[in-house]
Amino acid sequence: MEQKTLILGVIGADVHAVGNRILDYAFTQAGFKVINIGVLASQEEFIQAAIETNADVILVSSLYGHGEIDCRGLREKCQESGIGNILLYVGGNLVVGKQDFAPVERLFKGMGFDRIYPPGTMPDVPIADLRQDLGLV
Amino acid sequence: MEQKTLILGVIGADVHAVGNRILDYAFTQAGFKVINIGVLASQEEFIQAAIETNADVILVSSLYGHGEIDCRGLREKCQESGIGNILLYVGGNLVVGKQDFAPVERLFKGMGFDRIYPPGTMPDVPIADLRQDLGLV
Amino acid sequence: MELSGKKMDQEVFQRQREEVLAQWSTGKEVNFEEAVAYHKALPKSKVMAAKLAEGKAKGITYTQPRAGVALLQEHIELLRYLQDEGGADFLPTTIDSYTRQNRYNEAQAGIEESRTIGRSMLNGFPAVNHGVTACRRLMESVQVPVQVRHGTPDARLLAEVTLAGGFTDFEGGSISYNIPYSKDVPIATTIKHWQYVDRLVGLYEENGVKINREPFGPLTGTLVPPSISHAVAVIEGVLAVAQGVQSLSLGYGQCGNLVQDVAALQTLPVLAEEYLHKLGLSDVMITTVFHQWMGGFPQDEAKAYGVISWGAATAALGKATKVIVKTPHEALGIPTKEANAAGLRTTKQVLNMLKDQTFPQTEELALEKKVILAETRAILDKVLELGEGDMALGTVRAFQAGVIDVPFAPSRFNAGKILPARDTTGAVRLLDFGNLPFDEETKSFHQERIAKRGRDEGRDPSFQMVIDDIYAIGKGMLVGRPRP
Amino acid sequence: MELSGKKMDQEVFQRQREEVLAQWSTGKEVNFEEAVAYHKALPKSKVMAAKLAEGKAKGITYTQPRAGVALLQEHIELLRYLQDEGGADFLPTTIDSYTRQNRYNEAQAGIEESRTIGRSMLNGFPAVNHGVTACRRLMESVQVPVQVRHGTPDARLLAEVTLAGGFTDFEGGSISYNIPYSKDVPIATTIKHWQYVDRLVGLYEENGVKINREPFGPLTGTLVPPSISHAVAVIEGVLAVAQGVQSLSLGYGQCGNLVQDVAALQTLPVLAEEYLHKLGLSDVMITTVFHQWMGGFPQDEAKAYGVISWGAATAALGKATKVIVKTPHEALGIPTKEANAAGLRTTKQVLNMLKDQTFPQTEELALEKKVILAETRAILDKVLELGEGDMALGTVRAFQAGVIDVPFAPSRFNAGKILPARDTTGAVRLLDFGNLPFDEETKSFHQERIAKRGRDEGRDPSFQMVIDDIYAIGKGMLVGRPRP
Ligand code: B12
Ligand code: B12
Repeated sequence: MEQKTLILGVIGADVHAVGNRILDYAFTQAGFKVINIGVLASQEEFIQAAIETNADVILVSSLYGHGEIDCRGLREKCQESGIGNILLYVGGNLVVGKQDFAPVERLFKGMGFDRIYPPGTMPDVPIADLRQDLGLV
Repeated sequence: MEQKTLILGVIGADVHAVGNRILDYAFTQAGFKVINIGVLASQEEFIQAAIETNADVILVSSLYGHGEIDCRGLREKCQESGIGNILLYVGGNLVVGKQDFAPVERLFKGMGFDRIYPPGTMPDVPIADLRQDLGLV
Repeated sequence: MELSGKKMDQEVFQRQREEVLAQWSTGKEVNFEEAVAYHKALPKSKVMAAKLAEGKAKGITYTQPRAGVALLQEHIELLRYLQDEGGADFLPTTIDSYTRQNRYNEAQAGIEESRTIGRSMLNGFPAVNHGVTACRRLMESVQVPVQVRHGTPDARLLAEVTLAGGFTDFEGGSISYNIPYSKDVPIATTIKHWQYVDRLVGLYEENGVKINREPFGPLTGTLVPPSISHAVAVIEGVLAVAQGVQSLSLGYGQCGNLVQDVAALQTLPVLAEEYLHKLGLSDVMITTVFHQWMGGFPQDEAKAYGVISWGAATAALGKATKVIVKTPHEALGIPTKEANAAGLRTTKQVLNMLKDQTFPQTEELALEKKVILAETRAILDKVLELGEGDMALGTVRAFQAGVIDVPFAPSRFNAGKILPARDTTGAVRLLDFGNLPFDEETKSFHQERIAKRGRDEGRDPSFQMVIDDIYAIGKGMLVGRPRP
Repeated sequence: MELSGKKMDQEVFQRQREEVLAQWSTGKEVNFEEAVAYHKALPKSKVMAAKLAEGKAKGITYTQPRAGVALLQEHIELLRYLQDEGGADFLPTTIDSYTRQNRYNEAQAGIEESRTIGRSMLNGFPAVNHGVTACRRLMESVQVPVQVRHGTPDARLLAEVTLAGGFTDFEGGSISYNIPYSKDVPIATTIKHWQYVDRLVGLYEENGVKINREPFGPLTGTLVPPSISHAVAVIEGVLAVAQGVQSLSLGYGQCGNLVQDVAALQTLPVLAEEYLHKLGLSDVMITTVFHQWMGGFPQDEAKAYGVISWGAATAALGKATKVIVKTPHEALGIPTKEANAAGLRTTKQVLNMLKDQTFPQTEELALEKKVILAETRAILDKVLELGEGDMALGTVRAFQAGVIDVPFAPSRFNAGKILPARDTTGAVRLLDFGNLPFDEETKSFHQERIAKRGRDEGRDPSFQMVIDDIYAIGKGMLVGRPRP
């Protein structure tokens, strides 16, 4: 089967690197091609990497609480850059504070993300979703 | 000043003895005459002790959660026994479970208690109240 | 019947049995042979002694909450919640205070009132009133062993009903469920009543059914020096084994000083084995139970979590087989199921983080162990001396003489002369020895330690120190220092 | 300017200062002489170094939370709440992540958006944007010393504004606020920037104002072996003292194994004093800071309380001068003030219960200390060798060579070759040494310990073990055992 390409990174001024390392390892183990742009990644860096590698999915992490500010407009920028239909996943501790997940999910759905993951999501969950969304099952 | 007499005891099937020991010591130190009928005390024992010693106040402890059942009718029994106007104080962990104190206070006021104390009351509080209620200040 | 520590005569037992089973209507439900068959059909995972043996071998510390409400369905829901959401390894059924005093009529009123108003008016589960079938419904609704926990001086009918009902563990003993739990019951009476309970357990054992027995370690829960509770635990263990008990969990209530608590946990089985051996009693399985701090708790839940965790850490470092868990509601009232499960999860987190760590054997620990061993032996040897070799007789006489003396106990058969206080490191020592048969070396050890605290605090040791210590943990301290 | 560990030239400093103060409008508010006068008028109870000195002398372990929100009034309310309801001994001001990256425009947008929607949109207090006067309003609203806590590679302006604003303690350092907090910033750059900060503190000291400095001990917070964080702490301490810093708090993040953590706390000041002495630097006051577990937390609050309490117990037994407190919300998001105060009260309860207890010096402890001392010395001696006696130069070269290597760090100037994993008792060891300059004896110690764990778990040590350990505490364990 053809190998699907994922862009992985931690958006904004966020430096939380541990989860990113584990996701990189887990997605690679699961058979995906992982382009890891690491922490402190801007929206532009995500998009550029996706265009350059003809990626299938952008997976955005945000742990530090500014996710709401940092992710706004990413879908629109993708559209402007001609990859408007790329799958966008986001996960981590997306907002400031301990909040119910349902409104957070709605918020990020509204911003154009396809899948939104609550804090502490284990890698097997997005791996299963990727397989489904990419028609690998 | 004349020494006032207090009846002290732990009502019902309740065996919590530690607070009782401390109250006995503290009220005695504060100059009261303490008749301590101890734990596992019935309503009748409280009343009998009060009549025998011509006591000024009955102080009921209930720690174990059955206070509501055990204290019902005490005021009425006092009335029947001719000491209907004796001061009745009650304290401890009066009901089953962690509950707001306001409704508990109302409940025991309704049963005819003059003063009701929340869990963990320190002896200086009832001592000050006793002095006030008995006109010792 | 004359008092002695010997095995009950079978005929005497049978005669009593008829009376006991007639004390309340549910006694009629008890059929021993049928109950033995019921137990034999239980899966091993619901048998306390089997799971304890596994834990002991593997060095696991299990968790157990306290819990009980008036009505069966609610009680089942409560226990399932503690099992599923709290991860309790063992479940309890805490019995209400009327049943503990054999006041089954009042318990019945409590059940009915609870039904009417829709919340539990009782502080526990009235198992006698509910009867054998109800108990079995409970057993069948949960996955782990269930123990009866109570505080009943005369627990004969309770034992009959609950053991027939499928419980595989029964807490209590003639001293530990008398002295802290009653005012007027002679010790000779409770010894006899508990010999009945132990003999009943022995009968189950003889019929191939494992029932664990657990003397109640913490007594009054308030500044009880380890040697006092150890002496009681050993006596109750010896009395139980004499009646045929095969599996014993010996308990101890946390005092708060780590070294003293670890020393206490490590010496308890040593002493029990020593005296069982000395009295020619057969080998039994001995496990240990550690109770998180049993005295007054802080009202604030965050602080209560701290106390709970420190108890969990001590249980893990002392390698207790089981820890009995407190809840963040402790100071205020019987906990909700949520608070109870929270206490369990806090405990479990700490146990898991510490399970592979050990407390090193050090000089300080060796000293504490030496002290506890010497004191407990002094008490127990005196008990045997007073009893002319008989533990039961010796116990009655020892209480009369104040040779065993439990602080803050309500019973008038307890001398009530000793006064415990913490030393400057928080270890529980004695300020007044009453008539405890300690030698001068032991006494001066206590005196020096307490004197040191007095110097640190600039005051003479007195009853005020004891009061301060009683309040201390509730106020966020261990040692009740004078307020600055 | 060439890199060296020597004291900054005053002229160079002054020239830079003009640039720094021009980076954002609030720089204009800074007036050094006036700030010195402001500090001198502060009551002693608000001066960190003074209170730390008292605690060190008395053996007290103080508590400090982390906290910061976007708006001044809300931030003041938050800190007062933590002081009054949490009983915090020291207060923090945690800086938001935009400010940490010197993105003051974004921080400004965050402030304005927070004003509009009425909740903090920033994960900290943007002190530069708020400016000197606002900081002083804060100082005047609380009763205890306040420290700046951040994670800013270039914190020069932040230091100028906050120190002029009356803060008496400033966290961070050239390595600890670079390697875990950035991706692309060369170490030589942050060394220079932090020499500026330290020199500024030195100037305050020369003018009679006490400012405490605290390198950030835990680094990435995730399985950092003590010798790595100790080496970094000592380097940052040495670099700071060279610029005139007089009062140093050295930090360490809990690993979870009690013996290793106590050993780490006991060796940290020893090593710092040793290298300060070796480099001919003057005597300074050294205190220790213990961070409750800095890696992934359990989401369940009850379990989080267990982790918090175990951190508190370790801080107390290790006699840290200060403990930085986590909250029951840790795994999920910036805590509410209530959750934050709860973490403080849990911690305080445990600290109080343990403050008079000590962890005994045992063989196991001696061994851990020996290992930490040997490893840290091996790293530091190599750093000095690479730097031809100069700590600053040596540090840059050591990172290039992987002689210092921080696990899981985002910085591309960090080798990222070592792999830590727990041994079977939960102590953090090394599975892969990368280029750490350890001798064979040390290496085989680690290998043996990890091999033992492998045998216990029936698997070969591998990256999977590391992953399991990263998740372990969050899942209620310490050691990440394979699921059964
Ligand atoms: C020690 C203890 C025991 C010991 C008692 C030993 C003994 N014989 O004394 C033992 C282990 C035996 C025990 C047994 C039980 N206990 Co108990 N026990 C406690 C505990 C931990 C401390 C009590 C104590 O000594 N406090 C220290 C003293 C100094 O404080 P105090 O008793 O509160 O008294 C002070 C004040 O309340 C006040 N006060 C008290 N009475 C009065 C009266 C007046 C007029 C005034 C002004 C003031 C006042 O002044 C006192 C001095 O400051 C409390 C929980 C807690 N507080 O932390 C539970 C607690 C009281 N026990 C409780 C229960 C339920 C039981 C049991 C039924 C067992 C069970 N289900 O677990 C049995 C009951 C047996 C019986 N028949 O009574 C519950 C009561 C629940 C409720 N009300 O909802 C509590 C609250 C624990 C809990 N949260 O579940 N217990
Ligand atoms: C370790 C840590 C740090 C370390 C990071 C070291 C490093 N460079 O990596 C240090 C100490 C430096 C740090 C700093 C800060 N941190 Co921090 N940190 C943590 C902590 C304790 C653990 C994170 C971790 O490594 N977890 C382990 C990994 C494996 O899990 P993970 O990161 O959650 O990732 C997994 C999942 O979330 C998921 N996932 C993540 N992203 C995505 C994306 C997709 C698409 C999918 C499918 C899944 C997914 O998969 C991962 C693997 O399972 C968390 C709290 C916690 N979780 O317990 C706080 C936490 C994330 N930090 C927080 C904050 C605020 C900060 C700081 C601002 C400091 C502060 N105020 O205290 C700075 C920020 C610096 C910056 N500019 O980013 C907050 C965020 C708050 C919020 N969102 O409301 C947290 C939640 C703590 C808290 N409750 O306050 N932190």
